[in-house]
Amino acid sequence: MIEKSYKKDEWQGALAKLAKESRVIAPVNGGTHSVFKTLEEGDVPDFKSSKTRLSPKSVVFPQSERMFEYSLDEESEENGILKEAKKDYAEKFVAGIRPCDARSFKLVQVNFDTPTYKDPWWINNYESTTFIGQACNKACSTCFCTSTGGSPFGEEGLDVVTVDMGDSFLVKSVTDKGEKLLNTIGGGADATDDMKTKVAELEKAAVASVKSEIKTDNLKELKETDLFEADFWKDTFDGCINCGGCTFSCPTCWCFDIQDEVQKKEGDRIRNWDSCMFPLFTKHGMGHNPRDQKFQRIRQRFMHKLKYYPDKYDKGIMCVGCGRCVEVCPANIDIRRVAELMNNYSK
Amino acid sequence: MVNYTDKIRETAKRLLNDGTVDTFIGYRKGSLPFVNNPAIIHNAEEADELVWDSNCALNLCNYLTNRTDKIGVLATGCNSRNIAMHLKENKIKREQLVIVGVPCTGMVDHRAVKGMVDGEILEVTEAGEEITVKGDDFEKTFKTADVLQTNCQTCAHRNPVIFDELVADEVPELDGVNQYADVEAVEAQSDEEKWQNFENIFESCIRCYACRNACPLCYCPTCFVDESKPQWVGKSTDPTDTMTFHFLRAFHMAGRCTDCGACERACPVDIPLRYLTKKLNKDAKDIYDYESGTNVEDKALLDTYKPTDLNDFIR
Amino acid sequence: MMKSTNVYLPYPVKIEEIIVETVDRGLRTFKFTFLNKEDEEAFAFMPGQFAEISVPGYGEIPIGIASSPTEKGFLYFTVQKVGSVTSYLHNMKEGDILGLRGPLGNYYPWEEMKGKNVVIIGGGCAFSTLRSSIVYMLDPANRSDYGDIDVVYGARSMDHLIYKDEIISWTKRDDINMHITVDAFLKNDVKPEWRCSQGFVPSIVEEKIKTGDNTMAIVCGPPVMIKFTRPILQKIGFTDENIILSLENRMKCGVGMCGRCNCGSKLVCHDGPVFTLAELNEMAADL
Amino acid sequence: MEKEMQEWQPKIVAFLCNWCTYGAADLAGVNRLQYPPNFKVIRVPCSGRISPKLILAAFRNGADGVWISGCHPGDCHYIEGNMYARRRFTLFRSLFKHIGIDERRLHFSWISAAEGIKFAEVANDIVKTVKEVGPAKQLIKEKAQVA
Repeated sequence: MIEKSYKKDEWQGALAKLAKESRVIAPVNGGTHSVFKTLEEGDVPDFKSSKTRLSPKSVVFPQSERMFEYSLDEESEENGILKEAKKDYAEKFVAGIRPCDARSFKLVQVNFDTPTYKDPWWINNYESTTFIGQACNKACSTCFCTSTGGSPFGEEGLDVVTVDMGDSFLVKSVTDKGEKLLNTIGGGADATDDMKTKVAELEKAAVASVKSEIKTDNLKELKETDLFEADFWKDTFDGCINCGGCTFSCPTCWCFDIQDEVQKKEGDRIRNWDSCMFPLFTKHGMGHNPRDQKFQRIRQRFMHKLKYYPDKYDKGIMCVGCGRCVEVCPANIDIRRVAELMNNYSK
Repeated sequence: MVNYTDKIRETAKRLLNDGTVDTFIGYRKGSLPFVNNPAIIHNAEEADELVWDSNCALNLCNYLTNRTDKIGVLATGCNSRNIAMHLKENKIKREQLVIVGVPCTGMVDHRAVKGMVDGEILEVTEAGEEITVKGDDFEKTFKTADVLQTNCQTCAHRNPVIFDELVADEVPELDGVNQYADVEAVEAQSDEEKWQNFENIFESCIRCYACRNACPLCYCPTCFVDESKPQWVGKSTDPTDTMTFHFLRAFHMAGRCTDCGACERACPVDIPLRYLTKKLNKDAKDIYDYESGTNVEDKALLDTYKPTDLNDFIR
Repeated sequence: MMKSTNVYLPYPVKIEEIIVETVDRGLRTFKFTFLNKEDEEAFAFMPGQFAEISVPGYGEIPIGIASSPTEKGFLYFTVQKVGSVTSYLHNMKEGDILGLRGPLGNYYPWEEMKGKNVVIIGGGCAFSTLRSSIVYMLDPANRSDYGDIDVVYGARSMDHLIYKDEIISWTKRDDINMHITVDAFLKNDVKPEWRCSQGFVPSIVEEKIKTGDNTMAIVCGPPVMIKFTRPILQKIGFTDENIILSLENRMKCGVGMCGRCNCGSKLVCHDGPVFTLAELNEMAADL
Repeated sequence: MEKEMQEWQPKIVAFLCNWCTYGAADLAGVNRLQYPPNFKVIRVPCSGRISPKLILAAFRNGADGVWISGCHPGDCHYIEGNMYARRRFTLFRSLFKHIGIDERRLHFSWISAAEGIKFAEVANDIVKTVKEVGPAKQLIKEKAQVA
């Protein structure tokens, strides 16, 4: 493990240098929010604002991703034969990712990297990415990572973690991948014991700054079918307008759709993010839709996150407590409130 | 407008208690500053949860489409125009509705306010014509009129156009504002500039369809983006597909959009969606002297014609 | 299990033959052969599984495999013309190339059924995986593993019965009891020389199936048929563990990743499509 | 370059009403009137049938211009289809302009089945105009720009 201290300028400079050679994705100020983007000449990463508008899940799982290409030219020998689209899996770096977002990849991994089936694109993308995390010194009012199993200083899913110490960053490697990166970057000064003590203090303060929580302690005991049939689903969530804002901004929502597109004689098979909020998500070809009603779709989203996922994988809830869905929702459907209703439910 | 709250609760209670309505639709305090939670309540006890302030921007007309019960609904100027459009388009019957009119002085643009302070806003309080925002280490007061949503700044119908009762006296309509100054500015631009605007504006779209779903008039059972035979628009984030979606969505609003701003408010990536619909509104006004939803009797703009309609662009 | 390196990459297959099953031409059975011999070996399946038929330019559809693993060298899929993919598929010609991805999902519990009687109950076009099962059990190598086989199969009319020739040949065998029924005989239907009753599937089940002892029932058909057959099977004496159902839901990936086909915490494509009624009772299912 | 432009022929999708302009096109043919072959004609039952989706679909698939032609006001086979269409086209054209696409790519006309000469004239003029504007570059759906 390497633990070093970098002056802020030095660290930014090191990242800028890294960005010249490889793809570095970091939050950049984009007006009202900062957004993750690939650093280009002149971009200055914004390590101050705590939450980007959208999570960086698209780095590993792009919103639209070409899977296969094919020709529909009847003259051609290759007519109708699918070929894998060419991909660039060169090493890339995500800097300034918050512990909650980094942890989300670990929660999503169990879906794409299973004992029976492997999703090649997700896995290749994930494995070629090095995550340089930025610990949160202070939580936002909508953050509740500590009650989902994470922490503002959490290291799960990170290769390197950095802590803002005022005028410098304390940089620590978590994995071998991270150690390799820090060796390449070089520079910095060895971390002193004073610094380590200060980090511990900062961590304590950061954890204490998380004021909000999600209550899910009872959910394990409750029966899936009982919760499913609970009466609050129908009554409480009339306000939802079924936009996909929550699912698209959520770092742990992974559902996708597969679409074929043809331009002239060239075809593409593309996968796109999909959302359980859309009626089309489950509509059968025959016209029947098992989740025809708004409340059924809401129920699916929250049951999946808070009940099905924890029961199936035993990794806790499928939520890292970033609070983005709470902020984005135009109708103020708040996952903390939904969890409370579910948690307090008794038959 | 905060002083409407008591009257609204009282009205809701009365209507629910005497059985005039089965359901009352209003707002309840949200869990975050600047957001209220639409409340669809069925009994008088819940009426005490209802509130009114300058954050009631999600259009309640969304919840009326195809309902069959008797409903009391709060309606500001733009909301009432949406109700009028619903009545015109037979999405609900007039006798089902008790429209409780709310004279409105505009809704606060939370993005603008957030941009004016340094730090996270934890609390918003409203008193009289002012709002005060508080964070960990700051407190700032704004005149509500200075931080209104852009559509509210130039609103032409602040008072409900149809209602059964009002919760307060009508407010004065805005005087001497040019509703379409921004559209005029764009009209003066070259084609290249216009195209550039169009590309830039919709570049960040994530195709979550929040704009469509937040719009009270987007109620088609199957939206054209979801149609598969034929498939009009691709579903990826390809820029051409995104632009096609927004162009067609806007066009479906022609002669219907009431400029309520629900689409912009709902957009998670701050796209100024009214860029297109406002142009259509302006054309409707300029060419046909038509404003959507200002009354129930008129037919919708594209549902009628005059033999003398503009013809000079047709050979 | 799929052996291909990329789980989304279909094997290329050729349409060898197209059989029009019904008079309204809404149902066709496609006979596919693999272009590459090694793909065929990789595609080892059991009756009850499905595959994604991949039509380039249109998309993929999950369809139950209608042929049996005992039939070598080809695969059958019976497809109803419904949406854009199936409509295009119905317009394809013999010799056309498309893709096939699978086998996917689980299958009927063949091990558990060994030594037991089997009742197969099917309705309409959902008979495909049941055909696969019957052919599998009737194979001389497997027949002795199972006790009495009863088949109750119903369709709207004579015209809507699929695999008619095969069904007729089975009615003549003595190692399987066929109970074919149609909802109604139409005016110009010629009454077949083989026995075909008139009535809905549940009532035929009640009439023909005598006991649920040491018997497992495989039920596959439209929801309404399942709904009314269920209580009858329970009345006859089938336990929920012995009633086997095959579910269907909208699917995209077929390998448990795209997230839409779940019933509670179970994914129909990956943990299913075959569930016992006992399992289904414990699932939070939007159906 | 100049020469290339001279040789470039625009692709124009023409939605022609079955009851009038389509007949006019026939008549122009029968009368051996000269008009350019740049049109892909799609016969529609009425100009009122034209949805903005169809116009955009033409542009998305690479049309350089779109021409919609129906019956003169008052002559609609369905009494008033073209009157509704007229309002729709007015607004469509305006919004089209607003996003920065040259309005000279969009053409509308009323041509009755007897007006073979007008058909040929308008057709010639449309090709000339669209040629002036040049090949379309906007809103064309090409291979998806995705990851």
